[in-house]
Amino acid sequence: MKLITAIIKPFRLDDVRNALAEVGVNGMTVTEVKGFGRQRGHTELYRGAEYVVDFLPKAKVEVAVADDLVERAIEAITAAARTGKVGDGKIFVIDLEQALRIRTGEAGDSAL
Amino acid sequence: MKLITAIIKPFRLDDVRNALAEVGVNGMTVTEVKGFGRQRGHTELYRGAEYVVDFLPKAKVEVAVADDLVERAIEAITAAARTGKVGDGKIFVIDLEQALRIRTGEAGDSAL
Amino acid sequence: MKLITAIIKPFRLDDVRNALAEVGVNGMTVTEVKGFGRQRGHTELYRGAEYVVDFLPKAKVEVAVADDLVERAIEAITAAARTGKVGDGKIFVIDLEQALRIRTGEAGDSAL
Amino acid sequence: MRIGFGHAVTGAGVLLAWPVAAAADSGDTAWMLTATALVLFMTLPGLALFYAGLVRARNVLSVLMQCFTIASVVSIFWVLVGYSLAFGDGGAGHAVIGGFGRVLLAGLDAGAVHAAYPNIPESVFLMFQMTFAIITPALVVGAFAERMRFGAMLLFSVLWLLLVYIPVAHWVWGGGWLASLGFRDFAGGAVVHINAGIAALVAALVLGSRRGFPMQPMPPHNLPTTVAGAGMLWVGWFGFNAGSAVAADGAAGMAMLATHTAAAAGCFAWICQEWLKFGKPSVLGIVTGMVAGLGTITPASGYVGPGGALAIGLLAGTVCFWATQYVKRRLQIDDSLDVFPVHGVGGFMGTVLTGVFGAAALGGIDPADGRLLIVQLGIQFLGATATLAWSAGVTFIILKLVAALTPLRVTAEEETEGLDIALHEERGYNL
Amino acid sequence: MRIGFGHAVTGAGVLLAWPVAAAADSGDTAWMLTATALVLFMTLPGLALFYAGLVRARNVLSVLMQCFTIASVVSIFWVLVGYSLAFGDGGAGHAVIGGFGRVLLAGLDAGAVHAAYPNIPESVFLMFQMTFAIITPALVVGAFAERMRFGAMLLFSVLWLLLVYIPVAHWVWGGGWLASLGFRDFAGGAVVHINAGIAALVAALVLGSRRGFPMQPMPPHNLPTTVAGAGMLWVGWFGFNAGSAVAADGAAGMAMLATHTAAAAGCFAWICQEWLKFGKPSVLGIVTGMVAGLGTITPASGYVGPGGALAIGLLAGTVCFWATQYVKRRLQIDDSLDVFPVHGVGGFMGTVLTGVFGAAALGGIDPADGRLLIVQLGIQFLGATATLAWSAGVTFIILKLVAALTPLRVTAEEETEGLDIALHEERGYNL
Amino acid sequence: MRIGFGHAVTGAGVLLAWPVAAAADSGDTAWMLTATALVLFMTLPGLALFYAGLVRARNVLSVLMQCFTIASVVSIFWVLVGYSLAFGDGGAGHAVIGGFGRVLLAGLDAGAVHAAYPNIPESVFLMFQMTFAIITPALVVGAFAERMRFGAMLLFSVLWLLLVYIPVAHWVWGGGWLASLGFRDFAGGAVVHINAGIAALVAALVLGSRRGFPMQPMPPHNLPTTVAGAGMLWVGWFGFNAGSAVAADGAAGMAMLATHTAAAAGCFAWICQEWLKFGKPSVLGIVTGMVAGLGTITPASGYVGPGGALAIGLLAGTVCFWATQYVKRRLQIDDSLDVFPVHGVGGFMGTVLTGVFGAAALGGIDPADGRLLIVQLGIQFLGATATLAWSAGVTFIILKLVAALTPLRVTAEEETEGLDIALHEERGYNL
Ligand SMILES: Nc1ncnc2c1ncn2[C@@H]1O[C@H](COP(=O)(O)OP(=O)(O)O)[C@@H](O)[C@H]1O
Ligand SMILES: Nc1ncnc2c1ncn2[C@@H]1O[C@H](COP(=O)(O)OP(=O)(O)O)[C@@H](O)[C@H]1O
Ligand SMILES: Nc1ncnc2c1ncn2[C@@H]1O[C@H](COP(=O)(O)OP(=O)(O)O)[C@@H](O)[C@H]1O
Repeated sequence: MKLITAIIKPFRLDDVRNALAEVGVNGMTVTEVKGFGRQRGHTELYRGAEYVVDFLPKAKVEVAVADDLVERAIEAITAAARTGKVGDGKIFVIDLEQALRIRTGEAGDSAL
Repeated sequence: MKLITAIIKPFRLDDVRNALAEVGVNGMTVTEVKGFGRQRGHTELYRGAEYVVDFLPKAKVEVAVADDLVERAIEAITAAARTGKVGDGKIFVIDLEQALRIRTGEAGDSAL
Repeated sequence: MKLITAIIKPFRLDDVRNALAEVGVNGMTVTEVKGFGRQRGHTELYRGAEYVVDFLPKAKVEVAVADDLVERAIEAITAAARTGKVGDGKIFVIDLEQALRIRTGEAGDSAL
Repeated sequence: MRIGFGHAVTGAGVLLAWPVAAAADSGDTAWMLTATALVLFMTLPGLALFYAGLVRARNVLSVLMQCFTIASVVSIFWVLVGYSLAFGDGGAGHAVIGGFGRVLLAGLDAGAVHAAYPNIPESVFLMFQMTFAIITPALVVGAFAERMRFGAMLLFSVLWLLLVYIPVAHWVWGGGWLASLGFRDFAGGAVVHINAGIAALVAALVLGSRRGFPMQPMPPHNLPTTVAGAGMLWVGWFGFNAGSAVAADGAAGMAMLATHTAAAAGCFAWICQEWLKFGKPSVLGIVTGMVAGLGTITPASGYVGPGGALAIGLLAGTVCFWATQYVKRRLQIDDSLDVFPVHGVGGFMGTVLTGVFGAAALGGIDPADGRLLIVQLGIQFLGATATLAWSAGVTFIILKLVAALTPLRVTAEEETEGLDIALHEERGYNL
Repeated sequence: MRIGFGHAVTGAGVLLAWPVAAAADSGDTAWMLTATALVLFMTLPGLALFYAGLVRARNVLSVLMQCFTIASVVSIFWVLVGYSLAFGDGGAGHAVIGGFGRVLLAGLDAGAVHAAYPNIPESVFLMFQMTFAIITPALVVGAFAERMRFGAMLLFSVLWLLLVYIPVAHWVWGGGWLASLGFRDFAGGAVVHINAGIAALVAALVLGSRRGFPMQPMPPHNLPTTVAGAGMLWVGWFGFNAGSAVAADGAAGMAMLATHTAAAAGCFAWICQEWLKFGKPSVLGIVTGMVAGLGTITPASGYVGPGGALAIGLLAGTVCFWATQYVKRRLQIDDSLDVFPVHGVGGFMGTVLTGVFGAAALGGIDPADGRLLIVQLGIQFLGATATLAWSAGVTFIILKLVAALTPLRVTAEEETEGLDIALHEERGYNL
Repeated sequence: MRIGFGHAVTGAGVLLAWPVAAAADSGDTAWMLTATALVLFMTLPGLALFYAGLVRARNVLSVLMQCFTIASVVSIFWVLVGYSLAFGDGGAGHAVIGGFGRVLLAGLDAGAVHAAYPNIPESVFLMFQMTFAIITPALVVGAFAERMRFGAMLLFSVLWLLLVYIPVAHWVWGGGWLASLGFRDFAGGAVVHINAGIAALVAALVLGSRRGFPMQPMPPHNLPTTVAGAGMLWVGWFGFNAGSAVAADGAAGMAMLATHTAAAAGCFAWICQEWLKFGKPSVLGIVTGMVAGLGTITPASGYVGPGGALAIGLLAGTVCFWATQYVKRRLQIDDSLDVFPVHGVGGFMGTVLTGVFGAAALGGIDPADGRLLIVQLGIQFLGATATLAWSAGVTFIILKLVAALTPLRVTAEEETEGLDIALHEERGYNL
C-alpha cells in the first residue's frame, strides 16, 4: 500500500474527489494548508503598512491506496488538479507499512 | 521508529490522548482535517439551495513511537477511538527514518 | 528524496522559511496543528470553570528535498526554530518514493 | 414601571374607563418610541448575540434561532391576546388576571391612550410592554441551550408567556393584587428577572445536563460576539429602566443614572472577586457582572439614588459571582448560561433591596402613602416569593406537559453533531 | 411618509413658499433625530452586516466596502444636489422632478422648516430623507455581490441615485405626480423596495451569474453576522416606518405597531413554509421572512391596523418564500442575495395591499377624500407599476452606460481569488 | 457643547446658584436621554469592536476588557467625584477646576436642573457628560494595545480621568478659563480628541513598540468586526454632536447634518488618497477616514454649515491619511491603532478650523459678541495648544508614576503568547 499526498489548489478539490471516486478510491482525508513555492502570493495593505503574503491557501489530499491503484490514482489527481498555471501543486508517494480500520480492526488493503 | 497516523472522530480525541499516555506515549501532534469515506455527511440548506456536505470533521493524530511501542500504541488508539459506527476512522503506519528534538539536537528514540 | 516534517513554534515560521530558502529549498507546505508534549499548556477559566489546555498551537512544515539536501535542510530548520525552551519541537524524516509536479508532470528531484 | 402616571392606579376600578381620549405629550412619546426600540434591541440582536457567543460553535445558530423565534411568536400572541390579558380589564378577577376585552387590540386607534398613562398613545404603551414580554422568555433560553428541541422550545415558550409571564405582569403592572398591595417593581425585577431566572433553574433540572457536563470543558466559542451583545444590553437597558418612567423627565433621568451606576458597579465587583479568587479578572466576568448589576437594579431603578444604586451594583456583582460558583460548580446544575444565579438571584435580591434603598433616608423615594420601611420590605419579599413560587411551579407543569407531547431533548447523536446541523441544516461559519 | 403634516401638499404650489419660519415641536424633533439615527443604523452597520455574512469569506470586505462607500457618496450628492431635486421646487416640471434652487442646501439654517413639515426643523427633515437615499442603492448591492468591480459599482450607484431614486422619491414624497394622484406609500414600498428590488433583478441579469452558479454551493460564510444585521434592521425599521409619521404621536405608534407585527408574522410564515417543504425551519429563513415582512408592510405601515399588519406579514413571508424559490431555483437568476424576490416582490405586494388594508372597514385609515377602495387600489397599482417600469428601464440603461466606460465584472481569476484581495488588498479574517 | 442654553455662562459666578428648580422640556429631555444612550453605544460596543477587530486574534479580549473596564471605573469615579470637579462650583479656583460640593452627586434629585441647561433634568445632563468621560480614556487604549498590563492600564486610566480629562472638560465646558475666553469646542475637539490623541502619542512613546514592530506584519484579525464598530461609531456620533446642542431643535439638526456630511467626506477623501497612492481603496481606509471626518468636525459641528462641514471632512480625510503614513511609517512610532494621527491631528485641525468655518461669511454662525475671525482663530489655537500641552505633560507624569508602582508592559513571553491567555486566561475564539 502507498500513501499518496497531493497538494492542490483548493477550488479543484471537488474535481479531484470525483476523479478519485471514478478510479475506485472511496476514502480520503483533506487538510487546509498553506503553500510556499514558485507561485507568487499577494500583497496586503493596512493603513499603508504593506506586506507580501507568500503563503497561499492549498488543499492537502491524503489517500491510502493498494499498490495496484497507485498509478491510476496519480493520473486521476493530476488530470483533475491541473490548470496549467504555476502553483498547481505536487504529488508525493510514500510507502505505507500498515493500514487499519478502527471500527472493524481489518488490516491491509481491505481496511481502505 | 514508526510514525502512526490515526484519523479519528474529533470527540474521541481526549480519550485517545489518555489511552496513549497510559502506554507511555507522551507526545503527539493533532490536525483538524476533513474526511471523506463511507460515512454519510449531512445536508445543508440555505434559502432552498440544498447541498450535501460529504466532508466530515475528523481529527488526525500523529505519533512517532519507538518500534517496540507500535503495537501497544495502535491497540490503545483503536480501543479509545472505536464507537462501532461507520466513520470511526483509520490508522496508518509509516517507517520513520529519523527523528530529532530541535531543542537539544537529540536523535532517534530519545528524541520522542 | 526525503520528506522532512518539522513541528515548530508558530512564531518561528518566518525564520525557518528564510533559513530553508538560504540552503536552496524553495517550496514547502505548512499546516496549523496542535501539539501535545512536555511543554505545559495554559489554563482557561470561564465563570469559574477552569480547564487546562494541553494542546498548544504549533506549525507543521513539510518539505520534500533531494537526498543530498537533507542534512543541510535539517540543520537550517534546527538553527532557525530553536529557542532553547521546552516545546521547540521535532523533526521527522521519511523516505519519499516519488514526487510529481502536477503542472508539468515532471517527476523526481526536478519536481521539487 | 412607574405605576399610574396620570392618576393613581389602585386596583381594577380605574381601569374600567380606558381607553380615554387625551392628548399625548410629544416629548414623552418620543422617548417611549425610542425606549421601545432600545428594549427590542436588547433581545435582537443584543441578548441573541450575548448568548450565541457563549455556546459551542456547532450550536450557535440554534440559540440565535430560539431568540428570533421567541421574538416572533411572542409578538403575535401579544397582539392576539397577551396585551388584553395583562393590561385589559379583568372584571371580577382583575386581581389575578386581565380580561379578553382587548383581544386583537380591539378598540385601539391612533388617538387612544391608556388611562394610567394618558401622556403617551396606547399604541406606544403596548409596544413598549411587548418588548418586555419578548425578552423574558428569551432569557430562559440560556438554561436549556445546546440540547432542547426546537418544536418543544416553541411550545414551551408560548405556554410560558401565557401562563407565567402574563399573569405576573398583570399582578404587578396591570393593576393586579401586587400592584394593589403597593409592591414596587419599577422595571421588572420580579416580572422579568425572578420570573425568567427561576424558570431557567427548573428547565435545567427537568431537561438534565448537556452531555459531558461537568467533565468536558464547554468554553464559549466567540467571546467578542458575547461582548458585542453585552454592550447592546447595557445601552438597551436604558430603554428598559428609564423607559419604565413612561415619560421624558427627571424620573427617567434618575432611573438611567441608577441603572448605569449599578451596571458599572456590578462589572467592578465581579472582576474584583475574580481577581481575589483566581488571580485574574476576565472578560466573561466583567460582562456577567454587568448583567448582574443591571438585573439587580431593575426593580429599584426608579426608586433609589446614585448611592443606593452603587451599593446595589456592588452587592449584585459579588453575590451573583458566588451564586454562579455555587450553582454550577457545587450543585452541578447545568443551567448552561447561568440564567438563575445571575437573573434569578439578582432579581430577587434587587426586589428585596428596593424595600431598603428606596427610602428617602437612604437617598431614595419613599413610598407614596408613608408606609414604613419594614412594611414595604415585607411587601417586597412577598411579591418576590410569590413570583418565584408561581414561576417555578407553572414552569415545571408546562415542561411536563410539553414532554408528554413531544421529546424535550435532541438525541445523543444530534447533540454531538450540534443542533445547527441537526435541527436547522445550517452551519454558523464557513470561514 | 405621512404627506403634509402642517397642511396638505397637493402639488407644486404650496412648496414655493418654503422655508418658512416656524417653531418646531421639540418632542417631534427629538423623535425625528432618533429616527434618523435609526435609519442610518439600518445601513451601517445593519444591512452591511446582513449582507456581509451571506457572501463567501473571501468577499466579505467587498460587500462592506460597497455599503460604506454608498453611504459616503450618496450623502455627498444628497447635500450637493439630491435634496434639491427630490424636495425642492421644480417649477413647471414639478410633477416629475424638483429643481436646483436648493443646491448645496441653499437657504438652510437652524430656524428653517419645510412647509409640509413645519413641526420639525428642515435640517432634520433632510437628514431623515438622506438616510432613505442611502439605504436604497445599498440594497441593490445584494444583487451583484461577489463579482462587480468597485469603480463600476461606484459610478452605477451615483447615477442610480440621481436618475432612479431621486425622481421616484420626488413623484411620491416630493409633491410629484404620484403624490398628486393620492398614491399611498407611507415609508417607501415603491420608493425604496420596488425600486431597489427590480434594479437588483436587472443588475443580476446584466452582470450574469457568479462563476459556478448554480452548480457550486455558495453557503453564507458567517450567519451569526447576518443575524446581528437582521436584528439591527428590525430595530432600525422602527425609525424607518414610525419615523415616516414625522411626529411623535399616535400615528407613529400605530406605524411602529404595524411594522413590528408584520415583521413577526413574516418570520413565522417563512419558517412555517420551510417546515412544510423541507422539514426544518432555518435561521436564514427566519431573518429573510423578517425582511420580507418589513419590506412589505413599509408602504402600508401608516395606514393599516394590527390585523391588517398581521395579514400582510403572513402573506409576505409566504409569497416571498415562494418567489425566492422560483427566481433562484427555477429561473436560475443569480440575484446573489435575493433582493428581488424579497424586496421587489414584497414591495409590490405591500404597495398594492395598502389599497386593501388601508380601509377603515379592515381596520385601517380611509383615504382622506372619501375615495373608493377600488379607485385607491388602481392608484396603488399604477404607482407600483410606474416605479417598476422606470427603475427597470433606467437601471438597464445606466448599467449599459457604465459598461461602456469600464468593465462591470472582475476577471475570472479575481473572482476565484476573492474580491477582498483582488480589489482591496485586504483579508477579512486572520484568526 | 452649546454653552449656556438658558442663559449665558460667562464664568464661575452664574454657577453658584445651581441647582435651581425649573421645568424641563420633555422633547429636549427625550432627545438627551437618547443622545446619552447613543454616546454610550459609541464606546460599548462601538469603539470596543472597532479596536478589537484591529488587533491580532490573541489580544482581542484584552482590548475589549480595557474598554469595558474603563467604562466601569470611569462611571464610578464620575459619580463619586468627577462630575463635581468638572461641573461643580470651583469657588475662587473655578477658572481651573470645579469643586467638591457635588461629591457623590450631593443635592441631586429628579427635579434638579443645571443652571446653564434648565431645559433638561440635571440627572440627564450629568449622564450625558459621563458618556464623554468614558469614551475619552477608552480612545487612548488604541495606543498601548497588545502590550500594556491590565493593572497598570486601570491605574493609568483613573488617574488620567482625574488629572487630564476632568480639568480640560472643566476649562471648556464647566465654566473654566477657556469658556470665559470664548473658546469654541462644540462637542469635544479639544476635550476629547486632542486630549486623547496626544495622550496616545505619549503612551506609545513611553511604552515602546510592540515586539516585532515594524518588521513583522500585524494585520487586523477581523475587519468585519471593525466595520461593525465603525458603523456604530457613526450612528452614535449623532448623539455625541447633535446631543451637544442640549436640545431637540434646529441647532441639533444642523449639528447632525454637519457631522454626517463631514463623516461622508472623510470617507471619500481617505479612499481617494489610497486610490492615488496605492492604486486601491480599502475598507480599513474608508472607516479610518470616517473617524477622521467625525473627530475633526466634532468641535465645529454646532457652528458650521454643510459647506463648511464638507470642506472640513475632505481636509480631515486627506490630512489624517498623510499623518498616519508619517507617524507610523516614517517616524516608526507604534501608536498601535493610530490614535494620534487620526484623533490628535484631526481634533487639532478641527478646533482651529472652527475659527474659520464658524463664520457667517462661510456659512457658519458668528461668535456671539461680534468677535473678529482672526481673534477667534487665536483663541481656538490657544485652546488647542493648551489642551495639547497639558495632556502631553500630565500623561507623561502619570505613566512614569504608574511605572514606578507596577510594570507597564507584559513580559516578552506574555506578549508572544497573547494578552488574552496571559492576562485573562480566556481565548477569543473556539471555532
Ligand atoms: N519542496 C516542497 N516540499 C513540500 N511542498 C512543496 C514543495 N514545493 C512546493 N510545495 C507545495 O506545492 C505548492 C505549489 O508549488 P509551486 O512551486 O508554487 O508551483 P508548482 O507546483 O506549479 O511548481 C506549494 O504552494 C507548496 O504547498
Ligand atoms: N483511503 C483512504 N485514505 C485516506 N483516508 C481515508 C481513506 N479512507 C477513509 N479515510 C479517512 O477515514 C475516515 C473514516 O472512513 P469511513 O470510510 O467513513 O469509515 P470507516 O473508517 O468506518 O471505514 C474518512 O472520513 C477519511 O478521513
Ligand atoms: N512522539 C511524538 N509524536 C509526534 N509529535 C510529537 C511527539 N512528541 C512531541 N511531538 C510534537 O512536538 C511538540 C514539542 O514537543 P515537547 O515535548 O513539548 O517539547 P520538546 O520538543 O522541546 O521536547 C509537541 O507539541 C508535539 O506537537
